[in-house]
Amino acid sequence: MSFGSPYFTLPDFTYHKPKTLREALELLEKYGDEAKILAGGVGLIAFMKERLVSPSHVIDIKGIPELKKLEYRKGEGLVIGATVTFSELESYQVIREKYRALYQAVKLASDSIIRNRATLVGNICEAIPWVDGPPPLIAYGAEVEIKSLDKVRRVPVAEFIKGPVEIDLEPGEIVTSIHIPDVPSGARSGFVKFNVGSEFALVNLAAYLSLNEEKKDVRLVYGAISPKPVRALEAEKILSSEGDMRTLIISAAVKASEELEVISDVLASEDFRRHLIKILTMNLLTELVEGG
Amino acid sequence: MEKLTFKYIGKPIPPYDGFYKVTGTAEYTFDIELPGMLYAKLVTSTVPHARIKKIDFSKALQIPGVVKVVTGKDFPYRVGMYAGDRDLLAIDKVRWVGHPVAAVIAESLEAAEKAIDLVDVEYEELPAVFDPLEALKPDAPLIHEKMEEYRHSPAFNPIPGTNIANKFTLVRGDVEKGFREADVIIEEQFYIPHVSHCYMEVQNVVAHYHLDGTVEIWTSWQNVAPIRQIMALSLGIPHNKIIVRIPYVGGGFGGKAGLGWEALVTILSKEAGYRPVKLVLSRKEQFTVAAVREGFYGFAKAGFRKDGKFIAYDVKFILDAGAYADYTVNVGRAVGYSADGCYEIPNIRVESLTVYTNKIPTTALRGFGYPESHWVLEQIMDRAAKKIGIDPVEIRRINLVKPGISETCTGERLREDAGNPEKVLQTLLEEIEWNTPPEKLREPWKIRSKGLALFVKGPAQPPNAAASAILKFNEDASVDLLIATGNFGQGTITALIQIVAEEFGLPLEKVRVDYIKDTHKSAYTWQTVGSRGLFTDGIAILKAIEDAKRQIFRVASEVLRCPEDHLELVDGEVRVKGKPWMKIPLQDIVMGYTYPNGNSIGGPVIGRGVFMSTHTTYLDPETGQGNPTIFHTFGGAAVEVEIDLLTGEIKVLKVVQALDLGKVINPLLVKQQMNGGSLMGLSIGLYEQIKFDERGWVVNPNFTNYYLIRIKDIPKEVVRKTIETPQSDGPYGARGIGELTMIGIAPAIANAVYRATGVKINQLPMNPENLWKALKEQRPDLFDEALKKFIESKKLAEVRA
Amino acid sequence: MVRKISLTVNGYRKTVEVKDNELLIDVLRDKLKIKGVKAACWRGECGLCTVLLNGEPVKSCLVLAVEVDGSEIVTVEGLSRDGELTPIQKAFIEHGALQCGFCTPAFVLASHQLLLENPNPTEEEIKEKLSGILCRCGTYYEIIEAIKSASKFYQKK
Amino acid sequence: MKLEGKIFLKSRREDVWNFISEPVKVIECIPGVQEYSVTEGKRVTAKVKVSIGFIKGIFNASSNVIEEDHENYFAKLKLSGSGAGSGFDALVEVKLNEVDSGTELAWTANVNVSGPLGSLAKPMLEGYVKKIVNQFFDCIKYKLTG
Repeated sequence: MSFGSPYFTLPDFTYHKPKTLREALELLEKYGDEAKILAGGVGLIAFMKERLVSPSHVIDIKGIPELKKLEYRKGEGLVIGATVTFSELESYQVIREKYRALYQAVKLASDSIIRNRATLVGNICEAIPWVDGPPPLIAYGAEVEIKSLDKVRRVPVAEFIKGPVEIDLEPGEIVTSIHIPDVPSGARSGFVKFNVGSEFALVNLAAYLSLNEEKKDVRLVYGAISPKPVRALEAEKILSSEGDMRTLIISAAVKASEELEVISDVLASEDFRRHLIKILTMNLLTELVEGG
Repeated sequence: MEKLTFKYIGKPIPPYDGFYKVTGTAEYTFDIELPGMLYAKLVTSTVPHARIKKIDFSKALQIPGVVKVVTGKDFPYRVGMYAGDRDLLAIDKVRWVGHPVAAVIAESLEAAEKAIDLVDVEYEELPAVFDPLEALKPDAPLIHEKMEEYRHSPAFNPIPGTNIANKFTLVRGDVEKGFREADVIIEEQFYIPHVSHCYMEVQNVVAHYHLDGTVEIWTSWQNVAPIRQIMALSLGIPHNKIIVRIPYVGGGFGGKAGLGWEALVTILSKEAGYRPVKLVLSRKEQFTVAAVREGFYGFAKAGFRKDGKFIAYDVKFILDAGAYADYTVNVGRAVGYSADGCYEIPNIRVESLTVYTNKIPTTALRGFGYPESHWVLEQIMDRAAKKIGIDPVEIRRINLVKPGISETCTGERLREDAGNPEKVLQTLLEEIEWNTPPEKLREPWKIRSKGLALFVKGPAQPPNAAASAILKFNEDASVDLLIATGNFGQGTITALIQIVAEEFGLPLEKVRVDYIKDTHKSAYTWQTVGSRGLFTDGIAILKAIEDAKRQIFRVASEVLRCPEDHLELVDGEVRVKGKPWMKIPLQDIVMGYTYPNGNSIGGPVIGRGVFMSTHTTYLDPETGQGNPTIFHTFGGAAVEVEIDLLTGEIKVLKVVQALDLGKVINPLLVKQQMNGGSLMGLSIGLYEQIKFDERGWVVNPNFTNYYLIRIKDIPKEVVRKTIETPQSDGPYGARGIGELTMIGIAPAIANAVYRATGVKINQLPMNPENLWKALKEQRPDLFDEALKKFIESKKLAEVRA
Repeated sequence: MVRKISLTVNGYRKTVEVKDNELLIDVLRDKLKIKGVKAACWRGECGLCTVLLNGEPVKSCLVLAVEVDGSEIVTVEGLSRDGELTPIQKAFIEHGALQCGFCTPAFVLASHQLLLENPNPTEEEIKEKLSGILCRCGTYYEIIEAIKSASKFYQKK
Repeated sequence: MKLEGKIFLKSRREDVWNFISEPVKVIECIPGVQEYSVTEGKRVTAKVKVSIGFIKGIFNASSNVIEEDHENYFAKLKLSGSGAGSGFDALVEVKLNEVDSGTELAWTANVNVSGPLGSLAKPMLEGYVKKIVNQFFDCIKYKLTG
């Protein structure tokens, strides 16, 4: 019994490097919850060092070609495979152009050396409340594709993340990719992160606005403020109502800062987070409106 | 020293060890492996205050590779530099979450790490106290029951039966009378949280206890001498049987002074059958097990006349020293006697209490109490100025000490050549363009402002802290300089090499200082701390040079048949002054001179020199009067900041520092110190804080949640100015610099915020949440106005409030 | 489980026996005795264990040794193999872009790689690429100066 | 975090008291307990497997009886332990009240969690602790009354 986790070494495990998805799934089937998936390793290895997880089997999926997929198809959207790194996303032109919120979140996540290894799928599978990957994905209405030996299913990212370190994934299953719907032309999105004096966000926010004549589609997703990223539905309603966007921003920002459940933790108090929600919402929406 | 032009002194010579560092060949303790070496790992307490009832390590011993498990019961030693309160492993009682209770020694790190999880410690919990103000109450749990048995240095005043590890008092003039005469009184409370040194190389030690009783130690530490001294006194090993070696060191910042884990690992080596043992702390252990900078409260009352004269200062400092206060008692003393900063205050009363709590132990950190005393004082100056209605610069001018005339609060008359604080202030004003109002921004919810702070610092050391140097010549007239000055990044050794090369007229490459400091091979120096290295060891070296020159000239005078005082050393040759054709190359003398017939005179030249402070004293225990320090370096910092009133974020755009260094031996090294100190000051000022939960656990023991300034966060501009008012007894007139560069940053930022907004931030760090809170409490109107401006400028008509 | 992996380290082919749970940093430092790779946090925050893995900077405390089987690794020791310091190493010395030196190998390596890819980086690009490495001594200004001054030598290449 | 609850047991108060005063019987009801030993003074040490989300760790836990007041059917226990880099402690009070046709067991627990678990998963810890406590008392109920 010792205070903290002063560990340099990892617990014992057996390393597997399957060459096909089927092989990986068979290993997962065989070892159940004794197995953990290794992609970038940034989360898993750090968790193992803290002894938060001590799997007996580690399955490295970097050798599986189909998980490297990074592809955009007009009308269908973007597919991001499980081993695609943040750095690869950063240099993918389509993301920079069409998926601004994701692009900005990717650029602001951790540091450039970590981004060379870290994967977006790993980022959402860790389900740590303060990270930057999930809010834009939820704002775009992205889904994860999950495979096991006998079935394939798709779950919206918003539901996939159930809470801190808790995701909708059964033993034997693996997240193979993220699917982001195509964004209509004229839609705008953006991401802000407030993390002065911290690597993690105190509050982060992804916003998506599609202002077609027939229907306003507005999504505001906040991270780091609660056990899992949340949408400010009431604030979205205000922004979707009749009238010039500019005149709605303040009341939406105020609403967002009031309607959500917000936690206090080591990074910030509840009060300060509510304040930041208001300011960041105001800033980001103004920027999006001005940018158009 | 009367030379006017120098070949090396004052030149930007790159660090002498740069080659080894850029190639990865510089060897740190971290890199050292000895044959047959074992690894140690600490089992640490999970409770803040408890009696140890039982330690069961039978299961740990079953892990293959585990050699031994050792507990504190077997080694009832108390060690320490000043308070002498520290145990090696917990004896009977644990005093904080993280207190080492046992050590596992194993053939591999992996085995040791597996084993520590299997050591079962049974505790009987005791009431714990985490706040020093609580710990001072009469019914507070007592953390050290047997304080009277600790062997403490005579400079300190512990109070057994309480949690007070040291009580420092200073009285000068009549403070009550001063307040009666004051027109303006400022009363404020200040706070600074615990911060960690965060040197990049974690504390680590290799020790080998040999069967013959000799101990060899390799350690990542600042100084060799105190390790040997403390170990000899506490463990009873003779001095000459302890060999302490320090190779390259990955940063110190005061956190590697005094004694570290060397005594413990030495004992582990003996227990493991006389095999070498290595202990490496993890970063988490650096935040929770090793010592950090203390938490600090300042309660200040200051009285000014309406003409701006500072006439009464009554201040109480309370230091949260944690479970062990060994080094912090001296910080408590330094914070006390530096309370007056660079001002003349006729009536002053200081009480500084170093108090035990059930938190992580504490120690020195760059600045040693001065950043704390100046955090209080320099903000008081601005508050008073505002209340009186004069400029912050004006109030400083009125009260600034005058070298040669003024006395400090310890009653020390400042020497005439102590420095030029007035010029420091003037330089700051010019560089920060004090009288030019800051730019108005296109984003009107953000404001810019300028602030400044002055400071002074001298080494906090015992009055008899000595230094020495040995110079020995090789056959080719190259020089080995044997000194113990620590080399953990400050660059001092490069400057010391410049001195030797300059004085002998040798190329720099001909002067070698071994990177390893060694109690056995290096000349003695007390410690490399408190910005003293260049001053004390520099003087010792100059004396050693004089000594060697005497020997050289004696021989040369015989050979050249010319009186010694007609000789000079130029470009590696001894020449007769005015007759440069009459000369002998140095290499013909340094091993003794041989005449053509074989007759020889002289012999190998070895120079020796010492530094001993002759005017420093202990301070009077009742009044704090005396001479505590060997020099005072004056300096100032000014900043321009941008404050976002909506988020509470402070961005520092420009930093100006001005220091009176007496003489700049190497401007490149000075630049490094000034840039580095500015960044460390910013990091501690804006971001850093060790946070504890209600059970005394550190909740942010990593660099994700304990944020250090990164390259992306640096201010756009840092301006460095040096002033050279030589101090006659310093090497070439130089004074120390290392810690100075951090002291003024935080108060200058706070003053800039206060100047523009009137918002007082009495607590560090000045992070967005703390500024937002202060703004909300003190100036809610400013926030409302900023929001209004935002809405206006973005044309966001408000629908609902 | 123990297995043999092959890798190229600083231009030399190596075969090492590693355990599945061994980290790249430990194999480099303890088995291959490449001590220029340092560490200060062991969890990906400080960046002192940065090495080039197939030409890309990664933090070797978060990489398993078995993962790099067949890969090419470069550490600071691999930079001056032709008997001369690289321009960036010279610039670090000349500009005093080092104090205690413990973070220096990582900064030198990452700066060198940055200049190879982008011989004329802006200050923003330098900060972006190096923000994952910590220096407590605060040599960031000098590091930026060193990179800018070495930049001309990389443009010629 | 403070938790409290009451359970109703269709057993005589004396029987309940005897049952819960027997550490071995109680321990086996702790969810995830893997091995345990009882030492003098009813001190119990146990290894407990804990999983919160995908965090899985073995906790070394111990419990000490601080107060045992048979006359008033009141007991106070201190539980503490650590694992997964984190620590917890809990002060648990149990009081047995006689009610119609059985016994009411009223308990309160003051639980603290420190370390990564405490900061990472605090928002969901409460739910988790509640779940464990409920499982624990369900088990006691089952063992006492079948």
